Amino acid sequence: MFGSTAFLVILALSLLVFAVPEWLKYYFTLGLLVAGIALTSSWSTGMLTGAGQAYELPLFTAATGTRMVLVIDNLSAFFILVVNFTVLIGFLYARGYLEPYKIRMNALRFSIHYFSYLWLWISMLMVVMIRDGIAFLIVWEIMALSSFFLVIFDAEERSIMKTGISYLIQMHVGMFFILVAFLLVQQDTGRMSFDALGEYFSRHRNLPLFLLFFAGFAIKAGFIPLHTWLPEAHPAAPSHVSGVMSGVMIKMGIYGIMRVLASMQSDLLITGVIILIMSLVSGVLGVMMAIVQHDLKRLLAYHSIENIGIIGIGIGLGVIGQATGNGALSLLGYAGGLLHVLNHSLFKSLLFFNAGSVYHAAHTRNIEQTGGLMKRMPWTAILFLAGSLAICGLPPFNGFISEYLIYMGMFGSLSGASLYHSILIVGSIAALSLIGGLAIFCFTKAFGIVFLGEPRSEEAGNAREAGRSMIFPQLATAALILFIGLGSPLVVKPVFDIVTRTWNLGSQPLVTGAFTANLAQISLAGGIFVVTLATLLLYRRYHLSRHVVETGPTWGCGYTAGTPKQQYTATSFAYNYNHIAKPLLQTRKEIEEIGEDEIFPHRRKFLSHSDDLFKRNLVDKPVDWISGLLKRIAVMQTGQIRHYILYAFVFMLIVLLLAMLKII
Amino acid sequence: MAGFILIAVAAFFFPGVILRTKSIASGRKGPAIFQPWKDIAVLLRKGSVFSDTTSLIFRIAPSVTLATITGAMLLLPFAEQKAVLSFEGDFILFAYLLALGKFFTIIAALDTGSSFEGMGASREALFSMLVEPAFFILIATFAMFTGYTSFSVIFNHFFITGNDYVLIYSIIGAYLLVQIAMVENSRLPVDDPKTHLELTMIHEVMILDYSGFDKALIHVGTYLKFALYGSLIYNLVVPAGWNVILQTGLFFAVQALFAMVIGFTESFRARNKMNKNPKFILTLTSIALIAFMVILILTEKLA
Amino acid sequence: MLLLFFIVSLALSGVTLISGSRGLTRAFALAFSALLIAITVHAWFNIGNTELTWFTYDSTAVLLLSVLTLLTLPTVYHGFIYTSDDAVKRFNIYHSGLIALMTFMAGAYLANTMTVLWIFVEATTLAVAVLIYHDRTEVALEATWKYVFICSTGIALAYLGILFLGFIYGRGDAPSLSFSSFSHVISNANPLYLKIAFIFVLVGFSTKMGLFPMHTVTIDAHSVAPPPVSALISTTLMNVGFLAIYRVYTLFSGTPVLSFMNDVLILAGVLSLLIAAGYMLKAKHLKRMLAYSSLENMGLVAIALGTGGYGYYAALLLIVLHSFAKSSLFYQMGQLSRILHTFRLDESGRYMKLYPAGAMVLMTGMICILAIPPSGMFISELMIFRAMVVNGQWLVMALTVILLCYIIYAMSTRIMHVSFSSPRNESELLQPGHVSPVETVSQFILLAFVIMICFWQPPFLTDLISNSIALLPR
Amino acid sequence: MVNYLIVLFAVTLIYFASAERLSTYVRLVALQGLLLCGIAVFELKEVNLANLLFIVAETLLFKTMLLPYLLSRIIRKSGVTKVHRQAVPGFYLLLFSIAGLLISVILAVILVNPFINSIYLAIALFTLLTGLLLIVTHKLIISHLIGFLVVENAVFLFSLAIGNEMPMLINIGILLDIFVGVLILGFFGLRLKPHTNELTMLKD
Repeated sequence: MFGSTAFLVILALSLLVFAVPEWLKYYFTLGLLVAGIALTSSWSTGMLTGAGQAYELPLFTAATGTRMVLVIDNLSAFFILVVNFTVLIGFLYARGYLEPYKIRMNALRFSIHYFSYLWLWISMLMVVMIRDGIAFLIVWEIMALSSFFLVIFDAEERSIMKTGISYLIQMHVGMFFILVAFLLVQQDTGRMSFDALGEYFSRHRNLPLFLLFFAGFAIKAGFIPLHTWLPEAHPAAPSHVSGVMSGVMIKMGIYGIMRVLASMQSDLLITGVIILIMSLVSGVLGVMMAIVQHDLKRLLAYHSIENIGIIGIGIGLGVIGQATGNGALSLLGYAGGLLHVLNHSLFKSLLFFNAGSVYHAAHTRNIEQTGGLMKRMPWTAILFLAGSLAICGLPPFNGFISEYLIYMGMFGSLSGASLYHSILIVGSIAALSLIGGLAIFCFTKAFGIVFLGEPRSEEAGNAREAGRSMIFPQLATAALILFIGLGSPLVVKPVFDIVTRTWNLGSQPLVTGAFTANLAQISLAGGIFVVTLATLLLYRRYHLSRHVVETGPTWGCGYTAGTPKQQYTATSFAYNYNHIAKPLLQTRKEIEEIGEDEIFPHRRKFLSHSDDLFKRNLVDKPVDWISGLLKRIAVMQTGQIRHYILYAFVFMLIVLLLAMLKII
Repeated sequence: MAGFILIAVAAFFFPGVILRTKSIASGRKGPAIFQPWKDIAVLLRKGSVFSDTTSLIFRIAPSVTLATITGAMLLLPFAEQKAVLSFEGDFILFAYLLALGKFFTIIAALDTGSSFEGMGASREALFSMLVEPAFFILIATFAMFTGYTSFSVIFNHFFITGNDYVLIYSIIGAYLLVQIAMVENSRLPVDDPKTHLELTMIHEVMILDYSGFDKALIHVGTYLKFALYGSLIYNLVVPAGWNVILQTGLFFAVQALFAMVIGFTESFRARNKMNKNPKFILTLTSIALIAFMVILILTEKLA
Repeated sequence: MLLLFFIVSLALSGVTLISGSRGLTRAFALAFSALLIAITVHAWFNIGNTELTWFTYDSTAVLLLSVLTLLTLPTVYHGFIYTSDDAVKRFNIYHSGLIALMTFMAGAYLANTMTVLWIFVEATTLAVAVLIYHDRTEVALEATWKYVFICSTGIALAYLGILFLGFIYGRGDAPSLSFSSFSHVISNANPLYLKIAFIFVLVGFSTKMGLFPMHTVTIDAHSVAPPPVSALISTTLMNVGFLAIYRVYTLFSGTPVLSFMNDVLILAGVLSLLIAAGYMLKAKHLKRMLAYSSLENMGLVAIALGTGGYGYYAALLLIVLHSFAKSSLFYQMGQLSRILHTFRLDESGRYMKLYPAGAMVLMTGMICILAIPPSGMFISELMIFRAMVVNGQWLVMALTVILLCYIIYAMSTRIMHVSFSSPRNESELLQPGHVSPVETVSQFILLAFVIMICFWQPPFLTDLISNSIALLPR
Repeated sequence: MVNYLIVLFAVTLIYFASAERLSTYVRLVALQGLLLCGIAVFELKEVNLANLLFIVAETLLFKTMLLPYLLSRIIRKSGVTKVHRQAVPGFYLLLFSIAGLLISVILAVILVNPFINSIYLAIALFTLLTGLLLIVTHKLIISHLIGFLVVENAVFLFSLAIGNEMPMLINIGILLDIFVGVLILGFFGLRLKPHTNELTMLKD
């Protein structure tokens, strides 16, 4: 069949990246990318418009009992499109972003980078298309591995290398959970595939297996408390990579969860509640931790956790809806979650690309060192603003649409709900609104401190606007964001279809119809808002043109020698908040007190940073403990022959003894 | 449409009434009702001064805020009259539009690069963030109680449920709305617009650098916002379906009452200590939870 | 044919010793590899036949023999490079030792009798001792001494184990019976004998296989032997040890002691993993770290054998793939030492800048050896876990997973730092040497094979493995 | 007759445990070779002549003459006369070897089997244990070598214990084993510094 052969050819050609001459590498990779995107997108659009296809690749002999078949159903089609768009934009952006590294690094480094990028993309596509267990695990790991190589692009930095490796390990651990889950399925059904899940679920309790899968996928997706790799890896990676990782790669975890849920049959209520509560925690804590970050990309990373939480809330509601037989709730929940996957992939990648441009311009990711970039790099600033508004879920941008759907699922299910249900729902409503508020707090801070006011450092002072090749891709993303925000009905309709087909909820013309109508109204409101704003601005311009306009210094309350140092910093902006959130965040300050005898206090520096409680207590401590143990065990290589013989001697005696005592 | 116009009209009297109340309470005669609007006219006649630190954001922010408020006004019904835009979940749009306006006010304040305004911005952001849940829980209780998710329908069915205890609930709701309005418009006890020390301001300090047209827009926005909340309160306490004249009368009565309440609070109450404010705002959330309990009882889920 | 092979190759090894010129020696070595290839092809064509009464071309033997043959040419090639600037005498000694070693290993693979197998194993010890001592340094001497001493002691123990088989049968020549004729005798034997015999054999040959109780000296041998030799020690020579244990295991697998053997194997395997993890976390010497990684892999093989079921297949696959991946890594070590002039981790770094091709080999090999997909070893690891799930050995599984994660951490940290970061302390500023990237070709080919296994397993391989585990209980 | 020899053999083993001087060790090794020769000759009745010669050769020639000679050379070269034990004092070592004897006897009883002469088995096991003990408890390389030789004697006894004839293959095996022993002594014993234990450069 043409499709599969073409795909295989692309896989094979990807190896040539190492061969082609240096100047050609980028374009060669781009060519492959575009070709593959055209191919797979055509598959998925074909799926969404018509019937599903399956493409068999002649990989995996029967020895492992697996056949590598690319199956495309609604869910995979959706994810394919999401992946393709972000990956393409990311790579276009990368051209400008990687320019400065060309002097430092030899061609091989770039080949590895492009190759890994290609394979990250390919493996993500395969992840969403493959049903067979072993094949899935392999591509799942390839995804982790390629992203690992992408993260450590700047590998001379020991810290980056450390981060990358811990990322790799955590991905590996997650893989083992999925592996065990699959093996259980195989032992029961004889098949190791997503298709066999239904059979398993029909015979056994669903919760335990689901929890295994969930643990594995949640590590990838970054649900708290399994998120610990995320805020480390994203800042370490180059920005186009972090954009792709945060935009689409962590969504693969979501995909897996959805895939498993699609074939679950019992235990739905408890499952839904678990997902919902974990997501609420992730959402709230994620954004709470985001606020106190000074590293721009780290802040964005924590926001990915928050958004994963929002997606999770949607999914959880969907499951609860299925459990309580509330079709509308599950439809809205799943649809909201799915749409938020798309939205988040857009605005988060946009924000990360922006952060990259800022990093290149100001040579720092610490927002305390930036400021006043609005005047120096206006395009980036505007795009960042668009992204922030979208991520805060403010109309008329796309974030609002998905959050609206989720909200409506909750509000709609309130009337006539049972006591516990309504308590749960009202709780989540409050939490979601709190998330929204906190997000606004965080992004007013981020945008305000980074782009507004006066520059706080030399580099920020003479920052230059990013090149065209970095701006245009972002413009495309921003345009899509605005389009989804204003033309939501066009987008939500297919999403509804996907959801109804995937979880076969049965078509619900009432709900879908009603909501397309509502969304039309929202678009109308957005339109009115935009028009009003435009007229206001026009009139304002007219008015100002007829009145005298002058500029002067910012009013300093009578103090005239103001310096940029006096501006409000990110720390001081979050000061009040810190007071409230202290118990949860454990922000630590480092300052040296002024001594009694110090008449003329010398220079001091004030340092405040908050590290991740979960990382410290759930990952670092146990890991260090075990490794200490292992190191203490490893004392046998004494270099003394008699010891070496002794080990054998003792081992034999012990085993003999055990054998005598019939223990083994 | 009626709702929209009435709110606009009410906005004309609202600030004046507040001023009058305060001056009478402090034993002065006080300015004319329309004095605030005269000030705005003055502002419109003046030119403007912009800080050379500021950028585009600072210039467009007031217009955006005003636009969001007008957008929000379109979502509010009056009596049986549906709002201009009425659909399921319009209150979500309502809240988020106002949030959008707030967003721009805050970043505009940060745009000036002045430490005062940054301080104000941080406080504003924090408080408005804390007040969000209260509002949403309140709305949630509406939805639970009536089973509808649109302002117009909710308020139409509010008193039709035939449940006599509704009154208790609507009083709590009204109280909550008043407090939320106070916070959102940064009046006492959270913030005192008449204070003279920048360090103790919230909203006023954020607009220190505005002048002329933009400042006028900001003031207009504030007044409209008051009326906005006023009409929400009105819809909550007055049953729909009486005749229109009476309704209109009651509408203005409620608005006036609301204004006077604000006036009296401001004349007889001192502003909170700044770091007491979060606690105060969180109490609103807990009160909202009480309202939720009440609804649980009213809908016989908790019995 | 076989007789011819033995005679000719031993003759070759002899004449190499006295050959006058490097070129001649090279010619001999190449001739020998041709001979080895020939015998392998011959073996392929009559699988199952017996020659000289003591040698049989059974599937397992052919499998391991082919592995040896595939590794011959690269080993000889890298050997040429490594010894190129030695005196002719040492050059000759090296190659004659190499030829002898390979001959003995081939013999050990093909032996169908415990005693013959044992004799050849003993012979390999002597042959490899020469190679380990090649550098003539104090350390080399110590390593050789330890290796020979411990190996011979261990092998003496193994011999006791073999003699125990005699007790079962009651006839002195029992150990000299071929496995096939042995199997029916075993079935009604006193389990205690079998157990003791197995323990002796396991512990004894663990010196060769590099498994837990007597792994210690192989580690030392790795770290001082010339890289191509280390490649052989940690792959084909370990396979010899594995084969000996595997033969006995197969022999006893029909009897009630099966579960006992499984438990012992798993115990040894887990302990090996434990020690390997601990030492890799402390490793300061690149080659030693690789040696410990061999220990880890052998531990996995033991566990696989112990879990049974799919584990058998996994064990053999693992043995094969490990041979390829690890040998290519050790060949790379040869080039690394010529570029960085050291194996100490704290003095090596920036390999990616100095020798990109080599760094690629390091990283690819690392991925392969750590069984991270797309490494074929992942397949066998997966099968091991599958077997564990079937048996419900959750504790073993958890231990294995945790230890594997630590091993991945330790190894990747070190290799990546060598490839990218700058050395922690550049003690002596030696001029980095120059090596042509062409030398890595053979390594890439081997690794490519390992990766290919992950996606496509050639039927002849799968058939061979399934045939060789046919005797084992399903 | 044979049994006396065997008992004597056991006694030499115990003597090993208590001996203090290396020269004693050497003598003991030689004595053991002699004893083994005697045992073999008495035991293997219906074995063919060639084979018998073979055995006699390897016992008398190697075990009784060559090895002790090499050992004494090494000792003279290194000039150490006394066995330096490590932490384990001789007294305990004696206890250990007694325990070893008990264990091996018990094992032999457990393993009793119509085909095996369990006295041989017991002594063989005891020899093995003693050899290992020598290696494990001693510091000096030379004592390690001696321990290794003792282990080889254990192998020899085992092969005798199996039955009253000695197949060719096993012979070859044993011969190889002895050959290795000789080689180790000849090569390393003279190259290394056997009176020290400084060979601990290779360790982690």
